Parts: sequence; structure tokens; C-alpha cells
Amino acid sequence: MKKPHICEILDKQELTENTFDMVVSFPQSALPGQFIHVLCGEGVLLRRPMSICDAGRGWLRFIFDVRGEGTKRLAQHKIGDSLDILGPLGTGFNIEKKGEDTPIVLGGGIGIFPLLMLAKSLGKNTEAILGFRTKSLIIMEDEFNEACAHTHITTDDGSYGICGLVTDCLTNRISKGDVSSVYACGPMPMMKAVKKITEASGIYCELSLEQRMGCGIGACAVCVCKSNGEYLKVCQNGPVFDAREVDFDD
Amino acid sequence: MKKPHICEILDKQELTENTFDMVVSFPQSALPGQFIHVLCGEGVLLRRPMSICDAGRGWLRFIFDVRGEGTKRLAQHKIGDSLDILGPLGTGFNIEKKGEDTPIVLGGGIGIFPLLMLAKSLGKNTEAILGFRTKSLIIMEDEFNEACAHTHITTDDGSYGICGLVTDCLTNRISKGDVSSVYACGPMPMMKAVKKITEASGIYCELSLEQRMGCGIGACAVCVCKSNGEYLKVCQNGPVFDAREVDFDD
Amino acid sequence: MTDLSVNIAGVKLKNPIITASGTFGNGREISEYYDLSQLGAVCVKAITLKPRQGNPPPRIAETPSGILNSVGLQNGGIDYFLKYELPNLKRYDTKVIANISGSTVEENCELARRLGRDVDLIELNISCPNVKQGGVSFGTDPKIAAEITARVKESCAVPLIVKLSPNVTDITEIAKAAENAGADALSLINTLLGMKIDVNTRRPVLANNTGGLSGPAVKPVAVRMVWQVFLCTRLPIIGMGGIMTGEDAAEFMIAGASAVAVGTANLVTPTAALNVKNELVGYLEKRGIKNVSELIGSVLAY
Amino acid sequence: MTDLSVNIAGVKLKNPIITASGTFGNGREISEYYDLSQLGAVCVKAITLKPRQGNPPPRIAETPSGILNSVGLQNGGIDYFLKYELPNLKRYDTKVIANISGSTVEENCELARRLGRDVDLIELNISCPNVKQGGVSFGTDPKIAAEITARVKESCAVPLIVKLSPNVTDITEIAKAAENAGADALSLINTLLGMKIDVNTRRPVLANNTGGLSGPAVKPVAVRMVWQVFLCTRLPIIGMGGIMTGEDAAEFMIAGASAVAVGTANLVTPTAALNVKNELVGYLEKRGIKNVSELIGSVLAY
Ligand SMILES: Cc1cc2nc3c(=O)[nH]c(=O)nc-3n(C[C@H](O)[C@H](O)[C@H](O)COP(=O)(O)OP(=O)(O)OC[C@H]3O[C@@H](n4cnc5c(N)ncnc54)[C@H](O)[C@@H]3O)c2cc1C
Ligand SMILES: Cc1cc2nc3c(=O)[nH]c(=O)nc-3n(C[C@H](O)[C@H](O)[C@H](O)COP(=O)(O)OP(=O)(O)OC[C@H]3O[C@@H](n4cnc5c(N)ncnc54)[C@H](O)[C@@H]3O)c2cc1C
Ligand SMILES: Cc1cc2nc3c(=O)[nH]c(=O)nc-3n(C[C@H](O)[C@H](O)[C@H](O)COP(=O)(O)O)c2cc1C
Ligand SMILES: Cc1cc2nc3c(=O)[nH]c(=O)nc-3n(C[C@H](O)[C@H](O)[C@H](O)COP(=O)(O)O)c2cc1C
Ligand code: FES
Ligand code: FES
Repeated sequence: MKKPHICEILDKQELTENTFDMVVSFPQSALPGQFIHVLCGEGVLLRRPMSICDAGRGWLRFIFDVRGEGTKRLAQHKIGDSLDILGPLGTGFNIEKKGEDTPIVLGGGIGIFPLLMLAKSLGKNTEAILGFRTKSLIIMEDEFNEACAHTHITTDDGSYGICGLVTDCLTNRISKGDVSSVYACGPMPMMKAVKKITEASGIYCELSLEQRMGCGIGACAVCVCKSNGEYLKVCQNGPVFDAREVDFDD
Repeated sequence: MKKPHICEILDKQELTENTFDMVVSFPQSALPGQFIHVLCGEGVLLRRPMSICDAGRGWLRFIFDVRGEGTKRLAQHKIGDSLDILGPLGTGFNIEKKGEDTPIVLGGGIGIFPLLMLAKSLGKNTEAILGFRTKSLIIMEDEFNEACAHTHITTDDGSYGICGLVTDCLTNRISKGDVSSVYACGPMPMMKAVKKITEASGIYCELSLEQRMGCGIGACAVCVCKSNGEYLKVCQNGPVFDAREVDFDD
Repeated sequence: MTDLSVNIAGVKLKNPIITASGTFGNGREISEYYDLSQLGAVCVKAITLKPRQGNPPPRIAETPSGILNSVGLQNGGIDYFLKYELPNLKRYDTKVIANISGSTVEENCELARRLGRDVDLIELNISCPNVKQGGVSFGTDPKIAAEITARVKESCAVPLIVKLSPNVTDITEIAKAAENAGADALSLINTLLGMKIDVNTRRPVLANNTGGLSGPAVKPVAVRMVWQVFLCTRLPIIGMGGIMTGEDAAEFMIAGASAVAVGTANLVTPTAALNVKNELVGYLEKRGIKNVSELIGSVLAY
Repeated sequence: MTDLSVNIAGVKLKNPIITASGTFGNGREISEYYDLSQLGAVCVKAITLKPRQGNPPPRIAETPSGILNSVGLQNGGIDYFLKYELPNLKRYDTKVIANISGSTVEENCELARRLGRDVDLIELNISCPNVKQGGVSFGTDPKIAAEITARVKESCAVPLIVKLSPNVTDITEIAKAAENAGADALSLINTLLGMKIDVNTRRPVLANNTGGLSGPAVKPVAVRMVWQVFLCTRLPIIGMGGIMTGEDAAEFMIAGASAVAVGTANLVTPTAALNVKNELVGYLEKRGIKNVSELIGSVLAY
């Protein structure tokens, strides 16, 4: 039988003012694109979903931005404290589909967190396109450099790397040829653009979607997204979907 | 203007399995019988009233039993943590009335906590009568011994000191003469008996009452007790009342 | 051994713990966390005649000690339920309650007929605040509540539970109307209508603008209503609204409930209903209570 | 400088923050914590003709993110109010709202007449759940609500606010009834009727058995009702129910309130209303909102 895990916080780093990197003890193995569902502490009722950023034997890593009450409370935990964590949950990336040429992992904001483990799994010819608002918010660059053949960094204000959107960078990169597949995670407008770009060039694409969640396991039907005209559960059918099957227009 | 104080926990001891002794930094002076109103932490809305057990320049001490959510949360705080405390509040004991002979402080259970500072203020000829359920729950005996001419300990099961009720001990002590005044705090049935005993022997008596509180400052009128047929506010008119003015029968 | 069994309208539950409709799906996911045979009964997601899409997302928001949801009865329809979901549930040694949520009286009658004797109990949901047709509009007027109860009862081969809405001036009126119209049991409360607005975007957090409030926040309202209904009808009551612990379950039973349902807690922890059951057993054992039904309505009111 | 002023039925408040009746006494205690002139208005404890004892204690219980109270309108009566309390409040540069809670229509009219022009606004409490006579029974039937509003309005020399109960099936009906009967403003919500039982003693925690639920737990219900009432009447609304922070205040205003009242929060921290005001200013400044009244009803509903 499955059960919630009581996990010890093994490491905690503050990456930027608002972003925390946590490593916890974890008894199960996980696949890239899956997520965990975390009880944040006293005064916060529902769990909060967090992408698995990396995992290994006996440990799991996730990174989060402080947004509201839940993540604020979560960030108060210290090394040695315990967290009640459900997971791994959901259907992750389909790395069998990566193709023979260059797979691209593409993320903006908190969307970059699930991509590290994915990049590692996709193999050394993977390229990463990561978007940040500004230079001071750039994180994990070294780690992606390590995992990927090339890491393209974009900033909205041009303070580092390429000035502009990750999607422009993607269009550019695709035009240079040999992109076999795209795996993306980020805000909705970005995802919508990625779907359009990859569809236009006939490249296989998977999107990791976000939706406000309740149970996280498929029981409550609150976390839906539209797929081929039907509401599917992001926590169970996703969070990763074949881009062709995601309907954005409503 | 008055304001809630942010107080640092300077010391915390676990006296028995369920009883905690806390010393906090505190900028104001307090009188015996007054109380503080403490925010217990995340997930607990209302403050909880706690008698001031002792106080000095820059510090204040209170002792509490863990009963429900509020005190449980309060007990989780560690030395160095901050507490949001309102106080000192309420009208304390009237130590001018102690008379010339022997004043007696009398308490049962959590009712003994406000009596230490009182005993110290009443002077060396004070006697204490303290009731506990059983030997293992006895606390503060040394401190009362230090402050008082004599400390009578009763236990419900006779495992230490006098077997029986504090009120029997009181009757006994009064019969020996020279008791000038009685100051009592404890559960309602005990208070009722103390009022009866002191009234019968014409001894001045003050009772520190408990009632579930909201604001703690007299604004919300939830904490009433009946006094001469009227509802008075325990937090403002009390918690200490002249026993003659307390109506027990309803 | 503590006797945990309770009786709801002639159906014996091995213990008083039920899952609340809509928070448990059809049990497939939660059954991966514990054996559903440990529950007194399971109440499944609302069933409609045709498959139903539900409302657009976001459908959930957290509020102080509560949640708002605006799922809007998304489900696969009765055919799907009978063919795929019910057979799966029948594998467990527990009672099955079907929650029916038709948009019209006739649809509810049809649903009850189609369910026949294949489930143990039918719960008629006249209290969903998240749909435009039917739902709570059936549950806020005693006359309409009586009419729909009477009509659906005629189509029911098993005992009928009527699920009441808390969004009413006087819950006892609706409860009595349902009782007089032939309901065999009552369940309460469904969710309170609520709203949350994001002060940054000035948009409601739910795409449906409003949603149903559930969780610990509503428990005092639910306990009060269970007590009021206990005093004014003779029907067994399934109490719910914010039950997170065994003591919460005991509180509802002391107020008058014969059984209790665990809802929002399932969203927090999949094992919640089982935990509540185990804690309730602990509560009873600690106090030497031999029979859980001693709790029912035992409140010592002033 | 941000313009914080708002207008309630022709009375200009310097800012939209008011204390909620019954959580602030008559201001004496809280005035030791800050200068009451910093508030838009103060609303005093319910006033009755004769002094009133209120209900037996315990009168308060904590519930998840909320409290239950059963004070039952304890107060010193109108004579005491006019002689001792009002002159004290008049020393502050803030508007005074008198909350009247008579047991009969006639008593409320008499209270309004006695108050005359000595206060800035009168709030008619037809929503107290803790008294046997009057109280919420006036506020749950649109006809009765209309009648009492019309009658009291005739006796009012200042604008009349009608305070609505959330314990109703349809808040818009009562709101419209009060509007049509001449109310100048509406305030909502009063408390939801709730109950808590001690599972150790099986006794209700409140000696009155039930009490009124307030605090953050009820906020989603209150915001929803403010929005519904905003959509269906033209009256200014004083929103309340669980406001603890400046953002909560903003949420109510965005939903449709012209001003807000801070209640339960005063019980937690005496400076709560002032804190809410300061936080609201922070919220406005951060977003460059020059005029607080831009918020009113600005929700971008789906
Ligand atoms: C499958 C999945 C994986 C996720 N992985 C990560 C991750 O690895 N790192 C990370 O920082 N965040 C991740 N998120 C988002 C994260 O769950 C939310 O930021 C978090 O729940 C916010 O909780 P809160 O209480 O702090 O904020 P709330 O008070 O709940 O909300 C504050 C603001 O955060 C935003 N928000 C809230 N919930 C979500 C959500 N589910 N999706 C997107 N935005 C939301 C809204 O704009 C809201 O106004 C993930 C979400 C999902 C669904
Ligand atoms: C003026 C005053 C001074 C006090 N001083 C002390 C003190 O020095 N040390 C100490 O341990 N306690 C003291 N108390 C009691 C203390 O405030 C309560 O035990 C506490 O509020 C319980 O909070 P809780 O959330 O833990 O329990 P809750 O969950 O609120 O209640 C648990 C149980 O505790 C009891 N209880 C709750 N509130 C009160 C109350 N106000 N008075 C008596 N019993 C109550 C009830 O039996 C209740 O069932 C004092 C109370 C008052 C009014
Ligand atoms: C996400 C969600 C979905 C729900 N769906 C239904 C439903 O389909 N039918 C129904 O009768 N009640 C539904 N409810 C109401 C619950 O069954 C229950 O009455 C209510 O949530 C109160 O209990 P709780 O506080 O334990 O959740 C739903 C509640 C939630 C939270
Ligand atoms: C202790 C207490 C006493 C109250 N007394 C009154 C009252 O006398 N008259 C009244 O109209 N409302 C009274 N109320 C209701 C509040 O004014 C307010 O409508 C309600 O509490 C919701 O706001 P809140 O959640 O901010 O407390 C009282 C509330 C509390 C908590
Ligand atoms: S969060 Fe419950 S079904 Fe996805
Ligand atoms: S607790 Fe508010 S008046 Fe005493």
C-alpha cells in the first residue's frame, strides 16, 4: 500500500531571496516530471505540489519560490525538521520519445525545476533553454551546463545571456535544425507559444502543466486542464501532457 | 499608549510531564494576581491567559499546564523564541488587606501559580496551603518554603504531606487561630468551599477566578462571572475578587 | 472489543466512518492507500445521467481552515459508473452509497431506478452549490425538497438519504420536509457558498466566481445543524463538515449523528478516513465505551 | 498622499476602517492602545433600552480559525450609554455608529429616537443569533426585515444602517427588502450560528449551547454575500467577517464594500483595527492606488 512519507530535511539552501532548495530523505524512486505533494505546516490545510528536481537512492530534491502562505510556511522549516510528503505522483516525461537528434528542455521561472532530472535522463546531447527575469535571479546554470551539451540562458531585461523570451530562443534553435523533441514547463502563455512553435515545425513536444490542486492523487477532480475537449486531471493524467493534446483556448 | 510586547523566552523548564515554566523578557512591572495574555502560535487564534507567577526588573515568569491546542502550541516554543504578550492585565490581589496576623495563600492545581509572587509580597509570616493530586505532581515546594513561614502540602491520595483537600487543611489551620486573611486560586468547587469557610469565620478572603477569555482587556464582555447578581468581567474587574462579592450559585 | 457498528435506515455499517461524496472519487486512488473494507461505507462522486464536464478551472482555493471548491459534478455518467466503477467497489467488504445529482426531478428518479439494488443506499444531493440547474435550488425550499424526495423515493429500491444544504435559514424545516416526504436518512452538511478574491489581480480565485466552503472552518455550523436536526426528526443522520480527527467524529455523533463522513480531510491525506476511524476507536477505548452508538445524540445540552 | 476617505450614506469617513459592534466595547479599553481618531468610525456594543445581563458564561469558544460567542447583548442600556459612554467617544475625531438591538420593533424605534442626532449613524442589528427575542428573527424574513426597517427609519434622525444575518437562504432578498424599506446602508455579516461540544464532558462549550461564529473561518461566506448584495442593491455596504489584515480589508472592498469593520481581530490584538488600516494604506501605496474608493466593487468576476 502507498502512504505519505515522513521525510527529514537533509539540506536547505536559499538560492535567491525568495527561492529555496531542499533535499529530503525519501524512500521511493521517482521519474523526471513527477511531483511530490507537501504538507507545509500548521495553519496551512492543503498540501502544495512541487516538482521533483532531482532524486537518487534515499533522497529527493525540490526547489520552490515563496508565493503565498503555503510556501512561506514551508520555507520556515530547518534542516533536521520533518516534512509529510506524498509521492512521487503523476505521470512524468516520456523520455522514450526523445528521438535521435537533440532534445531540448525549456523552462521559465519555476518551470525550470523539473527539467534538471529530465536533462540528466535525456543524455548528454540535450540542450537547455532557461528563461529568467533578470541576472540576479539566475540559478542552476552550472548544473544544467553539466547535464547538457549546451545551456541557453535568456533574461527579460538582457542583463545576462540572450535578451528576450525563451520561445524566441526556441524558434531560433529549431531553425538551426536537428531538434528532435521539446520538453517544456513554465507559465501558460509560454506553454501556449511552445505548442504553436513545435506544432508548426512538427517536433514532438511535451508540456508540464500547473493547476491548483487538492488531493494530488486523482480523487477530487479539482486540478483539471482541457485536453481534446475534455477535462483531464493534471495530477494523474499529467502533469506532463503531449502538447498536441492540450487545448489552450478557453 | 499600551501595546502588546514582543518578549524573548529566556528560560523554559519542564516541571512535570505536562507543566512548563517559562521566563520571558518583559518591560513592565506587574502586581501579584495580575495575568498576561499570550499568543500561542500559528493555528491558534485567541490568546490564552496565564497568571503571572513571578516578575522582576525586565523579566516575568509564568507556569502552565498543557490542556488543549493553545497550551500545546505554546509549549512548543524554545528558549530564544519570541512570544507576543499583552499585559500585565487585570486587577490583582489587594495586599493592603492582609491584616496583622497570618495571611494564607491557598491553591490547587494550576491555581498555585499566581500565589508565589503574592506570598513574597505578603511577607514572611505568610503560610501556604497547596494541593496536588499526587506526589509526582508536586512542584514549587522549595520556593514556597522559602517565601513562607510554613507550607502545608496536601495530596488527594496521601502520597505526600497531608492526605485530603486543601479546604480541610484550611479549616484546620483557621481553627488554630491567628489567620487574618485568605487568598485563594483553584477550581470552582474549591473556591466555593473557601468562600464558605472564610465567611463562616469572618476572615477576609480574596479569590482569583478563571473564565474563558477573548480580548483579556475588558472590551468584549465574554469572560464574566456573577458578582452581587451582576455579570462582571473577570479580565478587568478581576481576576481577583473579594470573596463576599462572588455569587457561586448558578 | 468495542462494537463499532451502526445502523442507517436498516443498513448495518460495520463502523460509522464514510467517505464524503466528491472527495474520494470512486475509490480507485484511495484504495491504493488502504483497504476500503475498513470503512463503514463509501459514498462515491456525484452521478448524473450523462457524463458531465464540470466547471472550468481553477476549481479550488484555500481559505482559513477551509477550502472552496467549484468542481461542478464532473463525472462519467451512470453508464460508466455501473459498468466500470461499481464492480470495482463491490470487491470491497463495505457498503456503497451512490450520490445522485440530477438536474431535474425526473433525472434523479431515472438515476435511482437505474441504480436499483446494485448499491446499498442512495444519497440524493439537493445541495450542490456549484451548478446552475438542480443542485442547491432543490434543497433550499421545503416544498421543493419534499416533492423531489417523495418522487425519488418512489423510484428507489434501497433506502434513500437526502443530503441537505447548510445555505438555508432554517435547516429543521428542510429536514422535516424530507422526513415527511419519505426520506430514510439525512446527511448534512454540504458546502456553504463562499468566495475568495485575489487582491493582486482582483479576480475571484475560482473561475466559477463562487464555490463551496468545506473543512474545519465549517465544523461549528455543521455540528449545530446536526444537533438541530437530531432534535426535530427521528431519522438517522450522517454528519459531516470539517471532520479531521476521531474526536471530531465523536463530536458529530454526540451532537446526534449515527454515522459521519470524512470529506476535505481526504484531500489533505489519502488515509484520512481510516485515520479518523482508528482515532475514534482510540477515543472509545480510552473511555471504556463499549458501543459506539452510545455516543449518538448524547450531548448534555444546557 | 492616498485619499482614504469614503462615503457611507452621506457621512464621510476619513478612512474605511470601522470597529465591529461588540468587539470593541465602548472604546474605553482599546483607546488605551491607540488614538481612536485614527479610525474611520467606531461602532459600539449593542444598545438596548434597559440594561441587559446577557447569557451565562462560558460565552466564548475557539474553533478552527474562528470563535463562537454567546454574549447575548450585555450592556448598560441607553441611559448609561448616553450619559457615560457617548461623551467619552465624542472626544475623538471619528464618527460614532450606535448599534441598536431592541427586542421589539417599538424598542428599536424608541432607541433610535433617544439617540437622535447624537451619533453619526445608527446600525439596526436584526441579526444577533444569541437572544431569544428580536435578534436574528427580525433578519431572516424579508417581510419582517422590511417592516422593522421602515418603522425604525421613521424614528431615525441620522442615516440608518441595517445589519444583516448570514443565516439565511438568500441574502439578496433581505438586502433588497431593507433597501426598499428605506435603509441608507447595509452592514454584513453578523455571525453564523454554530456549536461546539467538549468530547470529554459531552457538554456544549458555551452555556448557551450555540453561539455566533466569526473570524477568518467565515470570511469566504462574508465576501460572497458582500458581492451578492453589491450586485443587487445600490446601497453602500459595510463589509465584515474575518478581517485580520489590510489585504482582507481590500478583498471586501473589491467585492463591493464601501467600508469595512474589524471584529474578532480586536479580541486577538487590541491594535488590530489600526493595524488593518495601516496595512491597507501599504497595499494601496504599493500599487499606486490614489483613492481607496477605486477598490469598491472592482472585482473582475468571470
Ligand atoms: C505539478 C506542479 C508542480 C509544481 N512545482 C513547483 C516547483 O517545483 N517549485 C515551485 O516553486 N512551485 C511549483 N509549483 C507551484 C506551487 O505549487 C505553488 O506556487 C504553490 O502551491 C503556491 O502555494 P502558496 O500557498 O505559497 O501560494 P497561494 O497563496 O496558494 O498562492 C499564491 C499565488 O501563487 C500562485 N499559485 C498558487 N497555486 C499555484 C499552482 N498550483 N500553480 C501555479 N501557481 C500557483 C497563484 O498565482 C497565487 O496567487 C508546482 C505546481 C504544480 C501544480
Ligand atoms: C486569569 C487566568 C489565569 C490563568 N492562569 C493560568 C496559569 O498560570 N497556568 C495555567 O496553566 N493555566 C492558567 N489559566 C488557564 C489557561 O488559560 C487555560 O488552561 C488555557 O487557556 C487552555 O487553553 P488550551 O487552548 O490549551 O485549551 P482549550 O482547548 O481551550 O481547552 C482545554 C480545556 O482547558 C480548560 N480551560 C480552557 N480555558 C480555560 C480557562 N480560561 N480557565 C480554566 N480552564 C480552561 C477547559 O477544561 C478545556 O476543556 C488561567 C486562566 C485565566 C482565566
Ligand atoms: C472537492 C469536493 C467535491 C465535492 N463534491 C460533492 C459531490 O459531488 N456531491 C455531494 O453531495 N457533495 C460534494 N461535496 C461535499 C462533501 O461531500 C461534503 O458534504 C462537504 O465537503 C463537507 O464535508 P467536509 O468539510 O468534510 O469536506 C464535495 C466537497 C468537496 C470538497
Ligand atoms: C464577542 C462578539 C460580540 C458581538 N456583539 C455584537 C453586537 O452586540 N451587535 C452586533 O451587531 N454584532 C455583534 N457581533 C458581531 C460582529 O459585530 C461582527 O458582525 C462579526 O463578528 C463578524 O465580524 P468578525 O469576523 O470580524 O468578528 C459580535 C461579535 C463578537 C465576536
Ligand atoms: S488534485 Fe485531486 S484530482 Fe488532481
Ligand atoms: S475577555 Fe474580553 S472582556 Fe474579558
